[in-house]
Amino acid sequence: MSGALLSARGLRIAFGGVKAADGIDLDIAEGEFVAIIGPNGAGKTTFINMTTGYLRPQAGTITFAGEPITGLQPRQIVRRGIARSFQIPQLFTEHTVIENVALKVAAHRGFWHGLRPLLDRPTTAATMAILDQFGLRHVAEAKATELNEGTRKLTDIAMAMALEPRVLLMDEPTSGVASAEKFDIMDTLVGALRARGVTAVFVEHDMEVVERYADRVAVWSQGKILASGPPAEVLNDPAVLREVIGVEVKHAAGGGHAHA
Amino acid sequence: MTLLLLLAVLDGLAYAALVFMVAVGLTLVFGVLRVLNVAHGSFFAIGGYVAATLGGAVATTAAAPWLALPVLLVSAILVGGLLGPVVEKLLLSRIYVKDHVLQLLVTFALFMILEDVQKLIWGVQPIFQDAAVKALGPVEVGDIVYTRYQLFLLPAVAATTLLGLMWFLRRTLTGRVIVAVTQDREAATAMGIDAARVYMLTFTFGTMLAALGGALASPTSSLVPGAGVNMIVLSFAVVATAGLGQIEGAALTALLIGLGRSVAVYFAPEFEVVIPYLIMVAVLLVRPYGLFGSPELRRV
Amino acid sequence: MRITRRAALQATIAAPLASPFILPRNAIAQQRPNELRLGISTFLSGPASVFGVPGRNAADLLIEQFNAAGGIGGVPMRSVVIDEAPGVDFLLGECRRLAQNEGVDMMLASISSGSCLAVAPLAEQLRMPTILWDCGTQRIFEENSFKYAVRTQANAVPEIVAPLLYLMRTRPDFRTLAVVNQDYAWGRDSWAIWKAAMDAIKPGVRVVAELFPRFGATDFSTEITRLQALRPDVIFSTSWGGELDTFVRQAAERRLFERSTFVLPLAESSLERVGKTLPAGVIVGSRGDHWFLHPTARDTPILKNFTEAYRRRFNQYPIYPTFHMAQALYGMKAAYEKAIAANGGRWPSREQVMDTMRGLEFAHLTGTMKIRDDGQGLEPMLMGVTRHVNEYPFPVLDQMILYPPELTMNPIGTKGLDWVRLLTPAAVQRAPAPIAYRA
Amino acid sequence: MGRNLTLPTVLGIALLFGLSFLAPWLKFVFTIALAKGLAVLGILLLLRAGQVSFGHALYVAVGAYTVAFTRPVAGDVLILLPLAVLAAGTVGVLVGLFVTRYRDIFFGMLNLAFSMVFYSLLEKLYAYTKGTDGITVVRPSIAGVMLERVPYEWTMLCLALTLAVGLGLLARVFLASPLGQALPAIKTRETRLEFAGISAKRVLLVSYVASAMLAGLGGGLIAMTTLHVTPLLAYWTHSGELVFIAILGGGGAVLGPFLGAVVFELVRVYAAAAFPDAWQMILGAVLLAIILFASRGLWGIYEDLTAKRGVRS
Repeated sequence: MSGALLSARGLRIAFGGVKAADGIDLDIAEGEFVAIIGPNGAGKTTFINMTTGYLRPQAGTITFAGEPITGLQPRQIVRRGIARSFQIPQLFTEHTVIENVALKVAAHRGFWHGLRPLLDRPTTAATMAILDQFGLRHVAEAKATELNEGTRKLTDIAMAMALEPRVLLMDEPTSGVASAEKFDIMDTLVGALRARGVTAVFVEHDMEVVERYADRVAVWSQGKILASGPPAEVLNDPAVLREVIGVEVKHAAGGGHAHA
Repeated sequence: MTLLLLLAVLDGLAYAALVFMVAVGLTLVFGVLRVLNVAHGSFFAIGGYVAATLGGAVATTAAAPWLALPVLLVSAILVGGLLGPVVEKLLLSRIYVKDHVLQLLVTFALFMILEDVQKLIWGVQPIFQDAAVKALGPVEVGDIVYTRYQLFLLPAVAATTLLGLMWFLRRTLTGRVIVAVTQDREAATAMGIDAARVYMLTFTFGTMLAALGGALASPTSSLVPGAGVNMIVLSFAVVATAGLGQIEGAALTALLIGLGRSVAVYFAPEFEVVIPYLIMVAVLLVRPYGLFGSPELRRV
Repeated sequence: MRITRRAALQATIAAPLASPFILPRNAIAQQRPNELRLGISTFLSGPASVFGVPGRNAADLLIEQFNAAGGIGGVPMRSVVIDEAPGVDFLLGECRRLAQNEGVDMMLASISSGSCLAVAPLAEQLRMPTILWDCGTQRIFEENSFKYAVRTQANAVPEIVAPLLYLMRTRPDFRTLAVVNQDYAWGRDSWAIWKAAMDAIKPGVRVVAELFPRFGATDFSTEITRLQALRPDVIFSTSWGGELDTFVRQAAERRLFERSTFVLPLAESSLERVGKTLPAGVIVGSRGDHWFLHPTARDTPILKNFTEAYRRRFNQYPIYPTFHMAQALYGMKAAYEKAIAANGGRWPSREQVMDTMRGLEFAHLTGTMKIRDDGQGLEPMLMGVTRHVNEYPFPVLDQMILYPPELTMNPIGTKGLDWVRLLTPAAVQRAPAPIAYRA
Repeated sequence: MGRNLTLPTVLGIALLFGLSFLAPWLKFVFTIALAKGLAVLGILLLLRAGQVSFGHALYVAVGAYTVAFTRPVAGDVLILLPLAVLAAGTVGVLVGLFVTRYRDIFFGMLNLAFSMVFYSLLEKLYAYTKGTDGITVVRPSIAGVMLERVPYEWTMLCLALTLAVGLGLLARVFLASPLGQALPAIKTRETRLEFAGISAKRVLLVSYVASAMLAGLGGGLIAMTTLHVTPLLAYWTHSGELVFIAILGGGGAVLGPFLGAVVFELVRVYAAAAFPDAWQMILGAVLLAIILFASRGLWGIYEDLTAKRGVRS
């Protein structure tokens, strides 16, 4: 617990008998890049949902920077510095890319101040800086519906970053992205995160990505953490291979939604 | 006092039966098509008008008075079978991809058009055809005269409809397909279900139910221009209170409204008009998605 | 000149749009106009079209007849009909259009009292001669005085006092009473008048139920159950249209008529529709001095011809709004003719016509009536009790009494609701003798 | 968004004035239309968030009856109008705190419920409201000046126009602000808004109260123009009419509601004049045609026309 920025203790949640979390303990240190892997339906996304306040754990606590955040509303948790991205990008489909990100920038800078336009000078400048970091400047004026999947993913993460979080939770940042693009996207992404010193947790199915970008891997299976350690070590553990990689070789598309 | 309450219950039941008949069709259509059909009230009125017209013809020619009863059902099937598919194909099928507001307004436009169509066909003079009530005759409860039609037939038809629908939706293949589409349209189409056909079937059936409601109401009340308007608002309240697409919820809500209304007439007549809305607000305060509703599946 | 297709198309679209913007006819023309334009507001949609359409039909028929006979002072009439159903904001816009754009010479305004209350002040400002042809509220001339508005029929006060006097005469011994009125202004107003008058003439009657079902209600079972349990001697209802029909049917099916005496002041308009479902012995009114079998006018050619023509064309017997429209048209014709004569044969100004209206006595389909100096019409009230006869498939009125306005209408300068409190049992005795139905 | 609305606005005002000069009765119709346009502008704010209120006639009626009730004590337009707005705003906060917790059909139906309860109250409280007969409003003074009918009508038209332009501009600024931009976000991804630290409920509540105040203002103007108010103002078909106008005009720009309202009133007048028995059918057919063939409304048609001609500024 000492020095951990984000830590979970004894998290439990079940959906109609399926235990998505069954006594999870997890500590994440400041600046760490942690990958969560595991079979579909293991409860990986549920962990993100609980940490960000979308779901309330049935038991256990989550602390962030030493303070308990269990049971807070998503918007309260966000203000403390935990942001997230989504497996299926959650963009505001009636807005352009720059507006999508600017809404988040405005939200972070204080939303309830007067009637100045959303894209006033300071907000635009801050937004463009983020778009630049994520290589999105060329699509700034494009509608969210006109983007390809990779760009949508990046926009989704850029939106989360606009909140200037200390911790970013990402749900499969490369799923649905053409495999030729995935390293480009991860390079851009990790570069941006490192530049800002953000701690990151990401759920991932692609072992190549995990191996290349994670500092640490936590293996999630049937609501428990099966193993945790550096990628080289964990990904060669036979028990992990049998439990996770064996299933994951096919790289199933669905990935499992949050919950039913 | 107990007697008064019993009487209130008897009156409430008959009214609840009518409300249920109209609201259940609306609920069904909304559950499957996700379109809140304002023209449902027009179908109710047209069902009533057709039943009264046919009933009049039968009453003057036929020898057996009981023939007035099947006429009600025949009218409903006629109205639903003719109007339902036409409206669904020509109007609704073009707007499923559009905004909910636009879908609602399409049916609002249809309602306005049908209002005048009714006027052109049946005129403005109240029309009344009570052969069906006369065929069944009165019955006495204690000292009070009731009609068999209201006391037995209406609740019986409503109960049959409720049970029949529950059986149909749970036990038959078509029913389960409809339920599947109600619960998750995308998943259902992904499974290869012909959603277009399901929509058409459901809408036609919903229209028949509305028309049957109107047909059943016609022997006890006059048909006047604007007869459908009140029914629309009332059944909207029922749908929201019940929870989206909830058949049992519609039944329970109709019962609450029916009983609430007649109890109000006895003890607080001033509140009679607002009873449905009070019930709705109260229910939604406690259960934000309606009596039997659950939150829509939200993907994160 | 070449007209492109596009220009032609534009012109076709623009023409109907442009026509109302033609400058209005000179409103104060004193020379004889080519035609006399009448604006008529009535219900063409919604539940009250039950009255509105027969009223409009009567206007169509009578205007044709008048025109065939040379119109008014040689000038033919033409009507522009507007629907008052959409509400006051729409109606007032339409009235302005008729006055300022269609060059209407006379407005025949409204069935709804709300409409009349809104139209009368506007008429005053527009200097638009207006006849209130059917609305019943007594408030109009009690709370305001209008130069440009008159009413060619009675109002709510006699329409309620007459049935009460009739009930007192036919069934003086009643002790309990229940009311079932529509829950809107007329239902409430008429009950207030009845209650005040009844407390004055026959104090001590117990009101066992005051029921005000929703306007537009279609189900009265609960009300009927209550009435059956309470067994009042008298059931009073000023409902009308589809609701009255429904109430009568549901009450008949459940034998409520066997237990109580019904007083239905507007039921004349429902007789043909409810037929013999309405039993004999029900007290029925017709909102005035008119019925197609009017006791004193039934054999006059003017009424017989009208009823015949009306039936042939609209396949129904005329009901009270038909006669109210006729009174408005006959009253207007009489006023114009009198004003023309007083003007030395020259066409009168609006003001002259309106001045002539005050104190005017005129004949209409079923009798004569007078317009008082405040603009209020003085009209007898026909009351009767239902009876089943073989000649008609619906009940007719028997034991008819024509209550003269002196007995039922408050004098100028008094408020109806205050005046009825001064009524005494003597009023019951002063009524003329009943006239029996003749086959 | 960046489209220049100056030219169409100026043209529109010129047209309204020109027609009112040629046909005096149109002053009244246009004033009513602009007043309804204000209410529809409020509807538009909610539509941006994907929410349809089937009960905004409630606020129109609250505004109108506020004017009717306070006219005997306070006789000036400059007092009556703010009071109407204030009353509608107050009711808007109370109702809004409840209804903004709900979405879609529940939002729509709860609004309907509140408006119908208010409608019933107006009918029931006969002693105070005169029921369906309604209340006659004596013509109020304007800034202390009692005007005759014709100048009064001109002044009301100008007032309505000024308010329409001013509040249209304000609405435009609002819609471009973060708060206004969050409205479509409620429609598309409400949860994401929550994950941005923004309370969707509060965003909606602000817009809801604003829309209630706009409708109250419209209602106040209507009462001072018709000079007679009836409970029918609160009836649900009138709420439907407001939504109808919103769709007819199109939600693309703040001019849409006013364009829609003026066209709606004119179509209704002409339909009723040409076919007194079937004007509803004509209105219905117009609505149907707009939705099926031009679902962005009249403003959308205008945009397409000008875009083709390349007048985009």
